[in-house]
Amino acid sequence: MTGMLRSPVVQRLLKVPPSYVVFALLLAILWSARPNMVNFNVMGIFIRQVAPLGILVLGQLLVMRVRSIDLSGGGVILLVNYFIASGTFPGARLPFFIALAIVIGTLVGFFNGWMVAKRRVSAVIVTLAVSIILIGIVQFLAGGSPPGDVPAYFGEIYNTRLGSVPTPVLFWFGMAALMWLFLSRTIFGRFVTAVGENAEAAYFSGVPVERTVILSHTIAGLIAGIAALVQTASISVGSVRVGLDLPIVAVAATILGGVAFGRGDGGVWGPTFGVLSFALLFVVMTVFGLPEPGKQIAQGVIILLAAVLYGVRTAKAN
Amino acid sequence: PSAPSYAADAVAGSAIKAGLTARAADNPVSEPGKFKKPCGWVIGMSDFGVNANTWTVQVAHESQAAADREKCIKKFILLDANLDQNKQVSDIDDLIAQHVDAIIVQPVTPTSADAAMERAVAAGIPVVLHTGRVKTDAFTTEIQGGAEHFGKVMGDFIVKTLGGKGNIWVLRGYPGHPEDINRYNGLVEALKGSSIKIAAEEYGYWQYDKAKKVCETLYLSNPNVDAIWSSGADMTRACVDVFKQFGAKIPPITGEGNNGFFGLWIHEGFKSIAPEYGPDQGAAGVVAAVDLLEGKSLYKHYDYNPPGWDLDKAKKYYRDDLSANVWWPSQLSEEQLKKFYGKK
Amino acid sequence: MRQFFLDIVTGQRSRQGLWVLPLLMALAIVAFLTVRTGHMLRPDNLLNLLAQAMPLIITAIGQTFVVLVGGLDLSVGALISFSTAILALGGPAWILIPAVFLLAGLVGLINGVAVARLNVHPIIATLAMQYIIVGVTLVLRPVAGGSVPRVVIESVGGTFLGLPMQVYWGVVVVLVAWKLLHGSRFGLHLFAIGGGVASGAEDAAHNVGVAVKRNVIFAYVASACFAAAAGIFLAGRIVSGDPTVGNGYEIYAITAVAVGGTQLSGGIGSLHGTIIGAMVLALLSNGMTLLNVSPFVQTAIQGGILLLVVAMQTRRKMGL
Amino acid sequence: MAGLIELSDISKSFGGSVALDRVSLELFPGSVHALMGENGAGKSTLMKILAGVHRPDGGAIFKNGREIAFANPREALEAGISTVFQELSLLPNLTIAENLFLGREPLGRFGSVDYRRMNADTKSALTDLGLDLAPDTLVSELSIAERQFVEIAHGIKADASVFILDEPTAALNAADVEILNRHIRRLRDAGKAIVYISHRMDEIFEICDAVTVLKDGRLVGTRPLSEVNPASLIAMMVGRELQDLFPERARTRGEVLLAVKDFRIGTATKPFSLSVHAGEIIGLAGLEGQGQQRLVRSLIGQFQPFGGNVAIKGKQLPLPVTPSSGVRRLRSLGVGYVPEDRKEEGLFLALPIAYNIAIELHAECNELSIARGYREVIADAMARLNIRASGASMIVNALSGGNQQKVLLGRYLAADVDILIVEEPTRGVDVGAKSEIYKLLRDFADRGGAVLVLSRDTVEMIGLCDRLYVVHDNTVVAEMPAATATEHGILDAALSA
Ligand SMILES: Nc1ncnc2c1ncn2[C@@H]1O[C@H](COP(=O)(O)OP(=O)(O)OP(=O)(O)O)[C@@H](O)[C@H]1O
Ligand SMILES: Nc1ncnc2c1ncn2[C@@H]1O[C@H](COP(=O)(O)OP(=O)(O)OP(=O)(O)O)[C@@H](O)[C@H]1O
Ligand SMILES: [Mg+2]
Ligand SMILES: [Mg+2]
Repeated sequence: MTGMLRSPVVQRLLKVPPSYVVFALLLAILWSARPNMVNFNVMGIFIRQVAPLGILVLGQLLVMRVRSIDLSGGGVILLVNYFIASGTFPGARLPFFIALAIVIGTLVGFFNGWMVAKRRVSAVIVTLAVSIILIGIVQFLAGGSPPGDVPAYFGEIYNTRLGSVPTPVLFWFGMAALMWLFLSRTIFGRFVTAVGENAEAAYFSGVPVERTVILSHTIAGLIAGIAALVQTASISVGSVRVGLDLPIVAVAATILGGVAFGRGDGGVWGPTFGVLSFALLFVVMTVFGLPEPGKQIAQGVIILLAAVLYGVRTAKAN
Repeated sequence: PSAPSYAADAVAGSAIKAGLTARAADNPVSEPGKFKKPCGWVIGMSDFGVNANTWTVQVAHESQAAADREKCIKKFILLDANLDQNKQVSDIDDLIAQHVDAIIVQPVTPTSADAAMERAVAAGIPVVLHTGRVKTDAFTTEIQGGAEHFGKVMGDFIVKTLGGKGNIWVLRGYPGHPEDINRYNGLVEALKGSSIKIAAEEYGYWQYDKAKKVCETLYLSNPNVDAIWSSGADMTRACVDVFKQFGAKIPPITGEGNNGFFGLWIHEGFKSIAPEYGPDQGAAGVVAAVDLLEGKSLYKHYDYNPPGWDLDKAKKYYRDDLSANVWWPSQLSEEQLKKFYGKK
Repeated sequence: MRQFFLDIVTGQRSRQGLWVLPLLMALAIVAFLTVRTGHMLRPDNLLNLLAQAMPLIITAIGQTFVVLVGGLDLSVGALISFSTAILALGGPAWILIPAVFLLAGLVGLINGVAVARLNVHPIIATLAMQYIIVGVTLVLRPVAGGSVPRVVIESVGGTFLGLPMQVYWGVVVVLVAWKLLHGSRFGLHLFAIGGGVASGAEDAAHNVGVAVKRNVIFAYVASACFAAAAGIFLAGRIVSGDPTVGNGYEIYAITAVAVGGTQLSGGIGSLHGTIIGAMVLALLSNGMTLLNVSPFVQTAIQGGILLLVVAMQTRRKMGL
Repeated sequence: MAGLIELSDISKSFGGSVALDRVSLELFPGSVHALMGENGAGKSTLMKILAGVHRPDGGAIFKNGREIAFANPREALEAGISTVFQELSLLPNLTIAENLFLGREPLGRFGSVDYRRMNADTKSALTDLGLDLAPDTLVSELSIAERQFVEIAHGIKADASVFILDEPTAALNAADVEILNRHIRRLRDAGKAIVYISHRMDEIFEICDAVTVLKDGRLVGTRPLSEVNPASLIAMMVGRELQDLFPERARTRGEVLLAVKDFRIGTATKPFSLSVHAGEIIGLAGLEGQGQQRLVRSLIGQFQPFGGNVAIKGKQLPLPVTPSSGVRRLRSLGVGYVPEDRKEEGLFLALPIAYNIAIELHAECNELSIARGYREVIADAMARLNIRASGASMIVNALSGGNQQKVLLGRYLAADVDILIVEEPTRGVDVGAKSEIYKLLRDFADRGGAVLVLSRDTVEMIGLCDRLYVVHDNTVVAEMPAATATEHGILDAALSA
């Protein structure tokens, strides 16, 4: 019995992040209630709905693995969205906007990383303050010129498919695979693990700790810029406000996926399934026509139960 | 109570803003000259949230522009509660402490500003209330576009279009928000007596992306819908885009007086109605405050319950050269419209 | 001597965190506003400022308890709305007020048990709880309204012995929190537990016999009860129950705690730091009002100053 | 005489691996009982069971003949069992006094903590241990030896009848050990039962009355100390006689690999120079806390020197070194730096052995390059260091203290460096492993490497090194060949400077 418990397969199974469990459960519920919806075409569209969040989470999990956090994603998305929707850059075309989003994201990420790693300030507050500033910049600009429509080609690209899979979904999964390879195969991935586990020990092992943190934040910023492009493509209008819940939801999806501050048990796919779970949760609740309060309560209870299950299992395993 | 003799001289609604009427019954008027003050006024406005969405942005612009037009206003103080009830109380208290000559209030919720407004009235400051009803009657005059009316105009349109029967989706705004509840109540009122059924009721938070998720999910779950009642803002456009994306026929769907929506409506030609809820109510609030300070007498209640706009009226207002997020009707000058909303 | 001041400013050789810099910052803002507007130090503005800051101060103080043990409580905003909804149900205050604390205590207990005994990450446990409370509140009170007991309204807006009630609220809350945090074994044990979490010596406190789990649970109960108190204060101020009034308070509270020099990884921080942090946020908001800054630039300026305050709070170790 | 505590047939396994297999032990009042065995033999596990940290899988614990069981450490404390754990477990954000009284703080009026009494009691406890520290100093401000003392003060302050000291002297020097011994004798004379775990033979013979030896989780035997001698004890532990603890010294030496010139590590300290040649093991000796560590840590930028220059393999090291990249800078010049505090600065406790060893090799590569597995290198290091583990994928946290130390050393021996700077090479390591480590360091030097060692164990310094520099008051005051050095000579040189 104990021997079986110690077998690597069982150990791994015990550590399956809650996101997979929730996802499987919801899929089963949906399948029994609306079998016709469980197919590639329909699911593709549901998954596309959370592609921006899914992409954002790829950056979030990276910074969380080095014991940091990035709450500035919302601000980056809002600013990029504003620039695209406001006509601030007359005559600009897609390549320009892509470059702009990447530059904004990377700069913001680098700044975050620099403040966290070099200045050693609180990651929560610095990224929150950066987000507030970015939102503030949009509000300032919008005071002079409120945003309007997003150019039509964004929506057109967003609606394309490859085979039966929507392009944004493919793009997201492609990025996730890239991140997975990046973390599991490269030296940088080792550094991330080292810094997350024990920054001091990482330093004495010759790991460039500050550089790793800065780079993680910079990549997270870049990813936020890309998420901003996808988010903008998914909506055809500009806005002046962004929910503070976006980064928090990203953090929650990451943790449900088994990645916590300094720990990376869920890899890249755990958090990705965390996002997919949120997508399915929304679909299932909408399909069942739950009233809003019921939706909120059900959402809370499901997340809590899944986390409790996981928590109790990991506590036993240790 | 019997109307005072000076009631006949009270300012008519249309003098404040097109489409306003003084409420017929139980509508006292303010004493002429009660708030009269020499030129050089300081007017304070407690805005519920300037940066909540593009409509609220425009309300701020309309208010400021109206204040700028009035030479006698020395200073116009716009305080932004940023959707925080608690901050609004402080904002109003602050305006009282600054001894402003008049206070305009856009309440965050029907009750949150009540106590502060009572303090303002007690301090002898005229209080103009607009775009949001309150529970207290501690204000001098109010200009209220009825949210129920707004919802009912849309509901009536649906009942008429469907001939009194069919399945509809209901897209609501922000859960717990009074505007959402009241618009919804208007719908319920309109549906009374018809055999229209609400097949689905979801919250889209008045946001494009959330509404789009809702509509996509509803469509994929069950595409049979006869009409859609949308609580306004960007949700209508999101839902129309969903139907376009699936290549499906766009069902009758309610809209709002937004330039982007008008463009879509004109272009796609689906059946719709746009209830009117102009951001120029912001200007109306300033005009009312000015009237009071000039010593004119105002009714306590002005209603803003205009009929909905049809496609022809929308075509008249639609401006291809302006961006999507200008809301109609507006009192901004051509110059300002171009400055804020001109497509570059 | 020089070292002494250096230590205080850098927050070293102390577990109170970097509260001196935000204090200086707050004083600088006050000085600036006094010079620029003349309104700043007027009693009515000070009272207004205190009243506006009070719910945040109370919530943030509660948040300090859980942050000290390396946790977070994201459910406090929802709990504030929930408390106002309960108070506005109609009924005598002597039933409603204890009921609010009881229910909040229960919420805190669930949060705490989930985190301490069931091994759930605090962000997940309290976020899930936030969803649940939001839902329940919407059922209780779908839209703002209801009637709040007179006592509550008077206890917020009235005066007693010539002093505005806010002052008493402040004194009581601070005394209770001080006693719990800095004047009892419980508080010391919270620091010990948090120090263990932050330094990776999770078992250390347990091994010398500190009731780790029980204390962590108490920390969440405390956080919830302070949020309930903030809800009562807000209900008195807006004279109604309101399902959205607490929106965003969790983020502001965490921000206030962190600005006050408390480290989110646990074990380092203080009550006065949190109060200073909340005051900095309130002053930023009040300052914008006093200076009559356009709402279109307020957010950017507030963010900028916040960044400035934070940028000065350089710590020895990286972290949240 | 009746036993105060009797551990009877205690078994414990973690997952599938057996840490203790039916071990019995009896403790008597007024006696000091040594517990010995190789790293990973099960000493700490047995004591953690007695301290209520672990629950035994089988067997029973009796106190005064009555069976007892502890659900948690608090219950053990309440039953009068006080422990100094092997892994330092002080809370860095609390003061010394708070740490000492944690869990049993005296309460004053209105239930607040009575700081005055706590600080006064702490002051006297510290003075007893010969420490001049303010009770309200944060533990994070203390040196590792000071922390160890605070830990000891914590363990022997309690009003207990049984005291467990699990390697209390691992971070102490000889003088400090003497202070500790005085206290142990005092406790013994007061009729307490004491368990003393240490890998230092001389301490055992100095203070203990009986010894129990464990091997691979099994009881080898219990003997009165008068019946054993070091050689027979080692034979009981290791299963064979140990030839020589220390390997032969260097016969030749090559060119200078590390040269420190006119170095000043304080504003007002005397400049000094030292050099380490290829093939040499050099030690920095002297009293505790005289700047030995400050000296080497200046090389990685943790302290900023005030003057002088450093040459590594003939190349100048630009000073000052930036603290954030000091270790990397040295590494790029072929220097490996082994830190003292394996738990905080050394190991990734939650990660596998393989990861811990390979990280140093990975750190040399470009971030974007593919990480190699280094399977052979890791297996080789584990074999050479005789690391007791179920495999390279075992989590380091589950290793015994001594094996953890070997993993740490393995990391730097696996890396391809020419110069090793080692702080406390054998902290908490058993005799057998010690001799292994000494051999490995000597091999490294013989292959043309240079080693600079810091150790609190003077005997080790004399036995292992070729030359010693005596450090006092932040400067080098003497240089001597290790072969002729004595403990007395070193002390003399330090104090007469
Ligand atoms: N190392 C351990 N291994 C297994 N179980 C443990 C361990 N440490 C504690 N426990 C279990 O967890 C329980 C709670 O631990 P702890 O003493 O830290 O919490 P507590 O707050 O003191 O609990 P209580 O409130 O019940 O006293 C203990 O009663 C014990 O059963
Ligand atoms: N928490 C744990 N999980 C798994 N294995 C463990 C755990 N603690 C100890 N072990 C294993 O139990 C065995 C005994 O370890 P223990 O710490 O008792 O050794 P020790 O005799 O104290 O050694 P040292 O002299 O190195 O301190 C070792 O093989 C160790 O790997
Ligand atoms: Mg207990
Ligand atoms: Mg041990």
